[in-house]
Amino acid sequence: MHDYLTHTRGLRSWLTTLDHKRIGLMYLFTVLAFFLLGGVFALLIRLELFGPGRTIMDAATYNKIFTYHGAIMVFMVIIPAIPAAIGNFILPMMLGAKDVAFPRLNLASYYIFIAGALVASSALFLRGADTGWTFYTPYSIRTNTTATLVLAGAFIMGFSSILTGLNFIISIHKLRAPGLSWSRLPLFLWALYATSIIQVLATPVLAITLLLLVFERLFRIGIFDPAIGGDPVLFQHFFWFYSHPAVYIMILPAMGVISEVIPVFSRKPIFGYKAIAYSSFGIALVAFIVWGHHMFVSGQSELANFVFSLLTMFVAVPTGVKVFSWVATMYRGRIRFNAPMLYAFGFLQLFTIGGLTGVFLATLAINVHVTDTYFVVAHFHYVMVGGAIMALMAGLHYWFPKFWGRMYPEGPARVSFALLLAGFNLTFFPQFILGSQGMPRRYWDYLPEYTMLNRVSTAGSWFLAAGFVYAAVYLWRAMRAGEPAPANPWEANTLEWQTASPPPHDNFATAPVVTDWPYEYRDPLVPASASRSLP
Amino acid sequence: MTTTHHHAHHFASANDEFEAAKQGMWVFLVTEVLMFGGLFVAYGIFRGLYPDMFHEAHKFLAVNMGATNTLVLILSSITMVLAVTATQRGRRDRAVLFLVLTFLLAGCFLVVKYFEYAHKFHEGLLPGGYFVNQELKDPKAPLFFSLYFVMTGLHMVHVLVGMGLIAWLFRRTARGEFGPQYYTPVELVGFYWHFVDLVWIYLFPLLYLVG
Amino acid sequence: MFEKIFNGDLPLKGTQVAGSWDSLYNFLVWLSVFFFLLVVGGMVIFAMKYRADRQGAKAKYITGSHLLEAVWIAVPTVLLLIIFAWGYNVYRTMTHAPADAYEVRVIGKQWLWTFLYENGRTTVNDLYVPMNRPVKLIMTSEDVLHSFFVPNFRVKQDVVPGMYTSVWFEPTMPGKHRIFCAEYCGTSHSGMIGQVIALEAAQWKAWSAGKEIGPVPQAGLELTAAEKAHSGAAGAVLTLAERGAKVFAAKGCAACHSIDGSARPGPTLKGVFGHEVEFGDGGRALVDENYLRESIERPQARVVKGFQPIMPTFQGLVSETELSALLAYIKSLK
Amino acid sequence: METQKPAQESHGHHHILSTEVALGVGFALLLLTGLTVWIAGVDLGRLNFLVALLVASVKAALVALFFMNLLYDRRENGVIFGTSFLFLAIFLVLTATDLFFRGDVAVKGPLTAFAQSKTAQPKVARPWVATPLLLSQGKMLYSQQCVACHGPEGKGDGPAAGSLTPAPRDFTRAGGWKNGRKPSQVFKTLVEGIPGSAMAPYGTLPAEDRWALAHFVLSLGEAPEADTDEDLLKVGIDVKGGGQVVQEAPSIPLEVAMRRLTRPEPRAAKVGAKIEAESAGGRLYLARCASCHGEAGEGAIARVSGTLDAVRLRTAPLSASQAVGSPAIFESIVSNGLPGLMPGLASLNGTQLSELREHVRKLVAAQQ
Repeated sequence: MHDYLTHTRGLRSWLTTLDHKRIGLMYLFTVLAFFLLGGVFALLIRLELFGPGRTIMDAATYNKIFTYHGAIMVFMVIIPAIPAAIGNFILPMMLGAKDVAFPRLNLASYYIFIAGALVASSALFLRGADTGWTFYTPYSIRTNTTATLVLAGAFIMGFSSILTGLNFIISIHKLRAPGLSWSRLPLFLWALYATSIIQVLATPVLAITLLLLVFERLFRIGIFDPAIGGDPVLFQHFFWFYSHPAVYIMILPAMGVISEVIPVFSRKPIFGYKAIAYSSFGIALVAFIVWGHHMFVSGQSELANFVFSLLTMFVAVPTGVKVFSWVATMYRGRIRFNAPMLYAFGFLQLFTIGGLTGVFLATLAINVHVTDTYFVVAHFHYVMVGGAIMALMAGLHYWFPKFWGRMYPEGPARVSFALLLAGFNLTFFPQFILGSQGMPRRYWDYLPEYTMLNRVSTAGSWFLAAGFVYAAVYLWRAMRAGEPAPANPWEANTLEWQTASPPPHDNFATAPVVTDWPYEYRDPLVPASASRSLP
Repeated sequence: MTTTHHHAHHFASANDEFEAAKQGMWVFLVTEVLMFGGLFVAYGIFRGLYPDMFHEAHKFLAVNMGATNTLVLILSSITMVLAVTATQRGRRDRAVLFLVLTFLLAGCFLVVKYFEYAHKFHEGLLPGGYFVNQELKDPKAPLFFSLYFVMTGLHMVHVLVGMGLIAWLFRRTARGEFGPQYYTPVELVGFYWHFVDLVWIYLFPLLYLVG
Repeated sequence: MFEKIFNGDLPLKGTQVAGSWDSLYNFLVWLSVFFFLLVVGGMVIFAMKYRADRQGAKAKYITGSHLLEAVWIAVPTVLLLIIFAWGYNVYRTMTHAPADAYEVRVIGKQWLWTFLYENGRTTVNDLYVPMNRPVKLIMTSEDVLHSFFVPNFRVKQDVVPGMYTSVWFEPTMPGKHRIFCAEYCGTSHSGMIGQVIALEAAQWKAWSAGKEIGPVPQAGLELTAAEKAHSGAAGAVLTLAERGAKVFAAKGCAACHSIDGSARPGPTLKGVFGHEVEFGDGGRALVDENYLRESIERPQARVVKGFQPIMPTFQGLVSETELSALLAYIKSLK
Repeated sequence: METQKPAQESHGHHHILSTEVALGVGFALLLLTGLTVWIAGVDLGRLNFLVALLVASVKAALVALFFMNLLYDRRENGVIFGTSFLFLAIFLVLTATDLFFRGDVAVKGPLTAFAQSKTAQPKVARPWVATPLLLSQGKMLYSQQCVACHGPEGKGDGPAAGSLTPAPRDFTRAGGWKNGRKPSQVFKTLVEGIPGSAMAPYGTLPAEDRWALAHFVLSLGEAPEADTDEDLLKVGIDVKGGGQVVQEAPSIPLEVAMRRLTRPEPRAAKVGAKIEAESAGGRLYLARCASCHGEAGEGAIARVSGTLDAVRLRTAPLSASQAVGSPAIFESIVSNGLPGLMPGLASLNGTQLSELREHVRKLVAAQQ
């Protein structure tokens, strides 16, 4: 019986495939390639900041490098990473379906993503872009770099995100296996459902914002240009109305992966399934009413500061519920230290710091001093790299057998985890202190008193890079020559583990029927046949 | 000669496929609402900040042309509905006729729009930095025309795409691919066209009438 | 241990408000440490205690407890509301300037700060303010977004073109306090650094009257040996070129013009005096005093080939004496 | 790729909108459109906006419920479509909490004016001595006043120069200066103009501006000889007596100046029907007058000079001037011009003047 990898051969079969699994892998490799590129720019930034004054590049180049780092990491890596790469592969299988609702649209989304990525990165070979990934006006209107290309690229990639979200919503609505009611939906699908709602509701506003900015640069329409009577703060409202929900597009799928990994490796049902499911949905809604906390010192009215600070406090509650539930899941469990679980520990440690410093930034008075400094840079790296990228690594290892039908080596996985965790903390924790001491962000040169902490941070970035490179090496080797993996190596209950590894082209030999709650883990190992109504 | 349609293998039945496609279209229309919505928010904010400028500037818009365009679009919505219902009832000839009518009405909308824009260009009522009209002295007036051109321009692009879709529908209906058993694309293009009309129903009063 | 890392390294308390800010900051730090230990500590303990490889390990079938969930929803909500209220309270005192504040107008422009005082004086990058008296800055920008940030005063506010924004502070610590630009504004965003110079009553009166005042130490530090030497040797007047060097630094010329030939947004001044320069439109001119005066007062008149016409005019910002000192300094750059 | 299914199943029974309902709803929409256009005419003040929005929403609801089948469709789709408007409202309301409530300091006053007023321009004590400041002032004034005839580089090749005899002075060449090339002599030219040529007197400009222009104009050619004290005395400057300007050149009467100042910025009149320039007067007009008055006599021609944005010539539309009525006034103005405003065409004879007036009257008629 051929599996989806050997079902048909040749490049053409991959490039014109409608199989959600192959499209998922194509997304994965594209995203990882851009992650490498973005990572190289990150290392260049840290190298330049090794010491005050000019280290390896001048100010204009530095401004372009941190713009590329930001734009690539946000639009080309972290937004598509878990939803499009892992989500495309796993969602239909978890639903017990043969494919997503609109396979052709799924392939079109991938090619739209590639087109957008090419348009945006073509700027690298021209005059580049030095506006920062936030494109604040009026500087983004004045700069004579080719920022228009990056804007057009991001505009196109936005549609890939919208169409993926649309595909997932309809698939979850219409393609659930018989017996798979909403209350038996795995938490990874709840997370992807909430993410898709955000993608569909927020990304169009990014599309119109980027379109208006392109018109500003080309036709001087003046809506955001103070020289012609527009208001630059209005641009920030438009931009952050998308970009704050976008950070939840990044973190919700990561939370979904963690909600799958922890119960499996604790051999214990997830603690508070309903609470986690509803908090995913809650975060998706609250995400849309808090964007103003990015603009407390931007000249926003005091009433808006009051309203946004109060509303932002309510975002922390559902996030806290999730973190506490995960830790409670481990209580009285039987915990195995496989790589996915290690990365889940990494996620918990880093995301907790990220989340708590988020409360600092939500508090009006504190925000005034620490915003636009390295405190904010550290905060969002803890939440994005510590959260989304750690969860991506957890997901890659957890579903590695299902992707390739081979096992990854546990030893090297532990080494790379240690490197990543140590490297990350060494890189970004000093930046909290730099920020509280008042070192502003996006500085090419800094005063001598900040040198020591910047040196530590740069050293940390080398460990972080080493960790990722080492992981890439052993995963690539395991992908080709790892020892064969059984259908369900982790004895998990979700549907994708009830079929072969790697799965056949049509996912399931016989259409699956769901009889039970997916987190029905008991000890000693009782097959999940005893059907029970929902707890 | 009517070809038969077979639903995709991963759907349980043709009805599931139809319902999924329809809901997918509704989700797409949500994204369109929010895309145009961004412009309406900009309109709302600037109108709130400079109400008298808006009132002064909207007098320079050709209300008669706007009104005719509204009537044209509503008529095209009616003909589109009749085309969809004709296809659902299997009356292929009526469907083809109404699709042609819808296409022509859309063309008429574009022609009126062309004259309107030409008139604006001639009067120097151009967006933002290129505004050189003399009568309208308010320093913020260029913003009104920036909004006017971006909103009606984006809407015009959607009308153009709509005409392409209607032509595509016309070709397939003429070939008999649609009938009472399978009319999903016809209904979905109908939704899209009604949405384009719906946006204009808001654009016309907000820009032309009350300004 | 956390005390040193978090609190010890906060910037100096340049104002009253900075004190109340720091107490809220420390409260949040300790709260976060507590929750961090609760979560990550719990995780590590559970991971060790319930390891799979200890014999007789059996997972207990628990799917949730409504009581626990209620607790960890209610407690954080209450805590967060407290934090919000405290934060908003401190924020109000930080942003509502007292009515009798001494007003200074600030204009941010690409890569330097200009301060316009009530007595008509204007300074670049150096903001002179009286001690123990509220000062209100009314700010705007001439080109792109900037952000006026003084870490010692815990004060930050974007400077938006087309709109006035304001900050206020009442310095309680004499000396120089760093000003940063905290909103990305282009090539020399990191070079846009100034200083608030808080003067004692006597020095303030002298400065307002336009007299020269002695050197002012960095805030929180005593006068360094070099600065003392300068003031001690008040008798030995600096050479014109040395005074020009001070003006060159103070007026922010260093932000765009290098003196060692390295590439900067503006042409380098190393060995430029007495040589010919070529302009964008092909014209050429000998660099003499007149050309330098014109480039300083009306830089847009003739722009050197290969450079953007972005230099702001210093008309009225550079007095005659400063100009002559500057010209002497540029002449000395071989 | 779709596997073959034996039987052709229809996708079940779905509600099909009856033609009557379709036409009925369509008619209602047309009616409501007429209603909203009519109501807009009635001035209800603030209410107009709300009424227009209400009518539009009713029409939108009709389209969505009937034409888009939401009324008969599954509730899900309606909920999905509804949420989009909910999130749009959130976006508008929360953005409004900022934009409409910006408090105390966010004053929207004229900012640049404030910046300049503080840094007052220092007064020039001795304007007759060339200084870089005066030169740059001169360059600014030159680009506003003189570029039309003397051209951007001062070679006398300006857009309006074609129709002038004698041709405007080429400043870059040393020869041919009627009054001489000393600053005081150029200053005199500016005060009195060159009678018999298109060079009008610029008495209306303040003395300092005239000096600035003189210095700038001379800087375009070789360096001029310096003024002696007598030269300066000729233009009324007693150098030894403290350098005060003794007597001011004859300036235009006060009320004329006031009328000039109070007259609103001249605006280009509506362009009348195109008049073919086949008549002799038409050709003469196009050759000698159109460059300032505009081909259709609409005036205020945009002239892009040295500075960035367009500078408008201060020519009023022909229809606004009373001179066209009586031939005598018309001919006197055209032949010897208006001081500081319009160069005279001394070389035209009687018949050319009457043909020109005929053509101008046609232009004015077209503008009415």
